[in-house]
Amino acid sequence: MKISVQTEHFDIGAETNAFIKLQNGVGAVVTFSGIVRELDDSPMTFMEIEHYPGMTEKAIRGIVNNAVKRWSLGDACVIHRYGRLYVREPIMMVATSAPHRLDAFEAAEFLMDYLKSRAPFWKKEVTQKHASWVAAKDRDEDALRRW
Amino acid sequence: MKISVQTEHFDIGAETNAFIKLQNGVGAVVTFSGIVRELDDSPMTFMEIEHYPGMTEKAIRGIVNNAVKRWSLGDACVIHRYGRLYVREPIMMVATSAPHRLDAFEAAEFLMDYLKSRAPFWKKEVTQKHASWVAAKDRDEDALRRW
Amino acid sequence: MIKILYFAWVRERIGEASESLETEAKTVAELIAELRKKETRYDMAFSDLSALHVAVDQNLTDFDHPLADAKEVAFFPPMTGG
Amino acid sequence: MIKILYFAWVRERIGEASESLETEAKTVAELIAELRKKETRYDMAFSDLSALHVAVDQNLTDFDHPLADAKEVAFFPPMTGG
Repeated sequence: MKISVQTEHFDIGAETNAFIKLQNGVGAVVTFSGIVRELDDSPMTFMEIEHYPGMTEKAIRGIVNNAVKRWSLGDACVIHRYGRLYVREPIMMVATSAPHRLDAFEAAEFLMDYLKSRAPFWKKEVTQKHASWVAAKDRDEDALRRW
Repeated sequence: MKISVQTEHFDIGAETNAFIKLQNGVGAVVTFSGIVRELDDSPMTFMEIEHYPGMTEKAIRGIVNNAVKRWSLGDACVIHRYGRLYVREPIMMVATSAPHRLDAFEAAEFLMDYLKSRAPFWKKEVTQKHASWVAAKDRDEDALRRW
Repeated sequence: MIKILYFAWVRERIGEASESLETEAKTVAELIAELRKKETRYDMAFSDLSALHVAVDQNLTDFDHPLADAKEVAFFPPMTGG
Repeated sequence: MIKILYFAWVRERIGEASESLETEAKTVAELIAELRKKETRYDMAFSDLSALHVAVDQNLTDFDHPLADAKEVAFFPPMTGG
């Protein structure tokens, strides 16, 4: 169960392969990757992600433990970066493995929904003109209700 | 929109990275990988996958087109092998990209549900003692109803 | 002349992957009835239609599908891809 | 002595990331009332509690949470990870 909160860039494909290599007896692997995307209106200079050292890993571990309790999983992995990130760089990824695909899919969605709204990360988008904190979306809070 | 039906082994991580590299303006990438797993009862010698050349790519293309119509996707990719596969080898993968995670997740699940029951592939598990065709599961047919 | 394809255990029970047939059958169901009369191996392969799928010209369809202009008919068990 | 942490725009409005405070506050709400009296920047940062979350000793909780034995209280906007 790898959990990493880091500033360093990571290679999504390499992490996916490393995760799969550890698995045994699972038929299904799901990954989700979040990537810094261009803003709709003005070019983004960079994204700054702040987090709460100490609480962050604890919160993620709690979320992963809940997923493991609820679904029949082989393993789960969460990598989340903080600091300064540029367009097209990976922000974070989750990976889940399970004997059956529905468990792997649902657990990955659950992890994402909770990481989004319950792990202490805050994103700021910095353009040449503005710097603004990303607002939490109602639909992200709503997404938690399905679990 | 990459669709590949092939006998050759493929590298899940490398395909994931190649897929992501093609994307622009998407924040969310979901992958699903199916891997040959050990049988519960007796050691599997290999899995043999048969398909319907000609129809297979056409069927997959139809499924992917339906996903693209229904969700707001950046791109989608399907790789599916046939022939003789050994334990821990990748059988297939799908990848989806989208501006928002829910689209990427739902489209990937939709692709999997349809590939499972509507693309002309048949799996046979060969052990030292037996060779048996994998039976379709009711729950796989049921899974189509949610879409 | 119509081409008939068999896959997975249907292919194994019938003992061949494909054959070409001159037929007057107007629907898939009529074609199946014709095949079942040919030989026991066909009769057995088609004994439980609920376990079979059919594609006409590479499109999944059902057993009452007409065969007018059809070039290729395929029979196979439920698919197990993914 | 309690350690208070601020994140994201709460940190920016208050102008510091953390501070230590001697307080008699029995709940998070009482602590907020005390802070708001200190200076305008606090008063403004805490003006809309519906836009804020609180963690006591690194666990998310609500504003009526007691502070007995609490070592660390953190205030921040809704999280936007993932």
